[in-house]
Amino acid sequence: MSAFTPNEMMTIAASRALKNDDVCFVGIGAPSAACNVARLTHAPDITLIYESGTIGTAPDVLPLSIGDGELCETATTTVSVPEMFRYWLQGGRISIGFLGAAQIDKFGNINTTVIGDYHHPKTRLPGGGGAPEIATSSQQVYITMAQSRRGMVETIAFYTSFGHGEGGDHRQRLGIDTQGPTLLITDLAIWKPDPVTKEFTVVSLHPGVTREQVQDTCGWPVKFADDVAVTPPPTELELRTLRDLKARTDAAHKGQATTA
Amino acid sequence: MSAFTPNEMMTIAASRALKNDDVCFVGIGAPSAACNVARLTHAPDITLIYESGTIGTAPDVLPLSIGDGELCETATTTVSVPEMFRYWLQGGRISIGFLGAAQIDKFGNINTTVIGDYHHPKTRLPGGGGAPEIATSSQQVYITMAQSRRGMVETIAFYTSFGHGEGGDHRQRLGIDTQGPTLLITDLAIWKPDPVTKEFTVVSLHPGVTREQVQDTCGWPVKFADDVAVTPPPTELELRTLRDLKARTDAAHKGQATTA
Amino acid sequence: MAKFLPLAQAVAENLNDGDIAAFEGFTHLIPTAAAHEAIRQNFRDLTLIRMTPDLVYDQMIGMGMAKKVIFSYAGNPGVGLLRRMRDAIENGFPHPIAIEEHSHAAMANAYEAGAAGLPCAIFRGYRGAGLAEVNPNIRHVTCPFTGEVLAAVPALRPDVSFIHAQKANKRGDVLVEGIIGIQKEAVLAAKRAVVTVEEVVDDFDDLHPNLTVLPAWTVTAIAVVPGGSHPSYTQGYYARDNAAYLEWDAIAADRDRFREWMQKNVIEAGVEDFAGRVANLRKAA
Amino acid sequence: MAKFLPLAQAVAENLNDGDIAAFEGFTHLIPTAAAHEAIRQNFRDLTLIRMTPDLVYDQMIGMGMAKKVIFSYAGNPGVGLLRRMRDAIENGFPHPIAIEEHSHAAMANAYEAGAAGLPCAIFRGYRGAGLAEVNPNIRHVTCPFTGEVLAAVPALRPDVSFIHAQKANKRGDVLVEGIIGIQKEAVLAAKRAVVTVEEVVDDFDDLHPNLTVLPAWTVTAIAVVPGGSHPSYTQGYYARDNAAYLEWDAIAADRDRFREWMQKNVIEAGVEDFAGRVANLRKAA
Repeated sequence: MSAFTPNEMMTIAASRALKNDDVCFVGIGAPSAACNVARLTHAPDITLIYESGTIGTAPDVLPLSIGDGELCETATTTVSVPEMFRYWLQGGRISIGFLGAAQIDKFGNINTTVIGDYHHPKTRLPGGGGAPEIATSSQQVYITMAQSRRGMVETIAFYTSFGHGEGGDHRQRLGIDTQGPTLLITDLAIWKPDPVTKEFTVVSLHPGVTREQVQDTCGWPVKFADDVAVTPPPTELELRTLRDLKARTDAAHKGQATTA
Repeated sequence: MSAFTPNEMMTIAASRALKNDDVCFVGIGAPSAACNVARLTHAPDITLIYESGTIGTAPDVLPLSIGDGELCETATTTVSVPEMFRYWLQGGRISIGFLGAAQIDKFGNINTTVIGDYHHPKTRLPGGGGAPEIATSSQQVYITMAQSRRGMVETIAFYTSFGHGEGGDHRQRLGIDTQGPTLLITDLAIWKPDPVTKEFTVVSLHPGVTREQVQDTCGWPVKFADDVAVTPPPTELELRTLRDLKARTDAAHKGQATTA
Repeated sequence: MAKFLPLAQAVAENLNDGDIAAFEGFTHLIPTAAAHEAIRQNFRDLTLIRMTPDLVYDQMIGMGMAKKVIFSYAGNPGVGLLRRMRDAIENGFPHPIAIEEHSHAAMANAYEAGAAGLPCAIFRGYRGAGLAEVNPNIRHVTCPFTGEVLAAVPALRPDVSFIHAQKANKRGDVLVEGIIGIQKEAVLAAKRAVVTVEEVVDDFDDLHPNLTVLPAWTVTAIAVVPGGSHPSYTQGYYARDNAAYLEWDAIAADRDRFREWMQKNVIEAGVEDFAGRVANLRKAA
Repeated sequence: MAKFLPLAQAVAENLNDGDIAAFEGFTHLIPTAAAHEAIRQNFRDLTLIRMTPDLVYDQMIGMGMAKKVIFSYAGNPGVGLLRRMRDAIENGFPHPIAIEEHSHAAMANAYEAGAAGLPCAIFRGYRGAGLAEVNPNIRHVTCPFTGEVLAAVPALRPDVSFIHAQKANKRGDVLVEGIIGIQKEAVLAAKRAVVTVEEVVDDFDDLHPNLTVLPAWTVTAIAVVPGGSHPSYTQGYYARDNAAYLEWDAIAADRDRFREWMQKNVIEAGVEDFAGRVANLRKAA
């Protein structure tokens, strides 16, 4: 088996969590790569939905934006953005909402809005886009991100999207009847929420990763499951599929800028 | 000029009330004939909308239903029924809502729902369909019907669609900011609401029609304007256009029933 | 995920006594074959939803299958009244039925809300209208920004919706085109959806991306029934049988004649008869 | 009724200082040429609405034209941040701007409500979300049937909306296809609508009846600008200039470099330059 990077392991581990009959609302970046690797390997019939309105899309290269032309060209159908958010997301048809995160806490609450005070921010980030309702209307939410102490923090500055709040039954108390974050896949480990407290707990370490590495790159005291597994390394097929996809993507997105 | 029937006069008088830049929500029956005669004579660019979702339609024959195939085939675009009622009617884009009526009172309130008590009706009629909101969301409402004492009554059994209610500023008091019925065209006369009381008043008698005929076929004491005009008779072009349209329509709708 | 089934099986697996069912079609694409199959299987106590109940609901009501009808226009389109439905409402024959009556705007918004997973729809409607006084499911909400009072109706969420569509592909995606009416919303609002189609094609690769396509995973069962919307029509396949609508007025006017007609044309007929009924309407499409 | 005008005139006649304006496009069909024309005409005190403010709003904000921005995702799609917008929010440069921030679901529903003539939209949203605490235009209504509390936002009703579309016919009807985004709603929600198109064709007779067509009487002005959405794309005409989006990140990072770039590529450029910018992207479309 080839050597692989932590990022490749992250994407491939995330891809494995997706099933053939999932209907997946795909965030851009790492989620998009994972979803398309799943589609190109073990889940050929997975339904991928991008918030631009493309349903059942099967791009040959990863889109740079959520609205690239190929998403539409390869989709089963392309609907308007209001319909996407009303009939498809709010309608309860999404099994997995797949999000990336700038900042996350141990309960899967995500911040992509601001660092610092909302009204006088130190750093203004892009904001939530579809995330606030993806987080509450999808049956489950998967999150993927590379670990860092800046990204995985004890307290996030802003609840862009709600995970398990302060843990326990906080979602139900707010009238949210979906499961919320059930899986966090980082470049080092696979995390699942504790059944009671809902705190993310490491259930599997990627090959060669130590508990110390996980703790050193995480801003809260990490809980580990009683039985921590080792994530199976990428197979040749998974790795080749991911790398081919990335190579096609890089080739497609290169090109001459002709002023913006 | 040829002889013409009262019904032909009614349709042609109604067609003349429509302008080239009107956007007309067309009820089936007499309104549909009038709208299409207008389109085929003096108002070639009039926009005709049927509640089935067809916008800017130009049928060669009159549809039997509001959803005949030709309405779609000749339309600028065909949208879903929710969109029709949300974006196009409620959105305030209709200049003229054109309704027929089974029963009407002198304030242009229409009943197409029941004769007798709603819960124990003597006669159950089809109901309102689009009319309740056509009557309040269109900028103006035109009504066309053949006169009869059964159809033009002092008190209607049911307010299927609201005209001027009890008259005066009743619409405004209900928060309705559109003009409501501004024109009633029958087989005998043209009626307009009194500016203050909103009671329908005869402003023009069709050629050869007497005041007595109008009163004899109307269930309330008829008010006549100070100056009652005579409706100009149909022109050759108008009459030929209407008769050709009817002939094409009859030919198209004939045919063998092959069980329902 | 859509299963391709014979119509009898698709109906048997997805309709139950007591269900809230919608057989939708807005003049175009009325699912007559599915309704006739439901009549043959003799379901009872149905709550029937449809904006424009026409011949098929007249037939189902006349056969005593309906407990309640939720509707906005109960007419034979372009012809007149629904005489079996009238007989049930006016005379309780063959048995009394409950009605919940709305305007088209209300029903369209209510299906839209059902498809959108909302509990209710709000719209500017029913002002001065008599229905607001006789239908307790017409309520109001106040806009929290302007104070305007808007009408509210509960979302429609059928147990099962039946629609007719032009075609499916082999994967089970369904295309509806032409006058698309309320079909998409009726399917997405329902717990289960059964679609009859004129034909099955290999794929939809040549279709424009913005057409009304229901992905296979939104449909429960698909049955291939050429002519399945007769005497309604299927754009691109066959024309509306206007004469049959005119003829129905006389059939439904008489209780005995109605029963005889139903016996011969529905009870003793089958799904395979629809193709023949549209044979002479295909040229005109 | 749509008038065909040169873009400069269409913008001058329909945009005013202090207007609430939307330049909409959801990655696809961004009306760059119209935005650049607005920049050249140097409008001030605009309230800019857009779900996904990207390069063109970064440019308008950086040029000091915006008083307020109403938005749901302020990013350079696929690249990162909007550095001129950040500079305005974080440092008040070139002057402070107000923001009203929503989720995509809220903005999409708010445009939909605007197109539908409603004062507000209701949806199941913002539960547990921080925006509900910092944005006073996020309120609630209670379903009068179930008691469920739903989020409410005011309808969006721009004074003027600008969109880019594939084509118009001679009568002035406009076709939008592919990723149709929020374009139809942005036009129908606005008091005035200006559309740039790639081309004008004789008629739309060969189009499928269910496509997104805006009738001529819903559009105020049409300007023909080939390439008018560059560096965004127009499906069927030219591909997205991904490299330009990447390049923008560096340009916008520096105040001086930004001004220089704007001077050269917008202020001293013209509407006629867009065709050349997409010349090498046409094959890839």
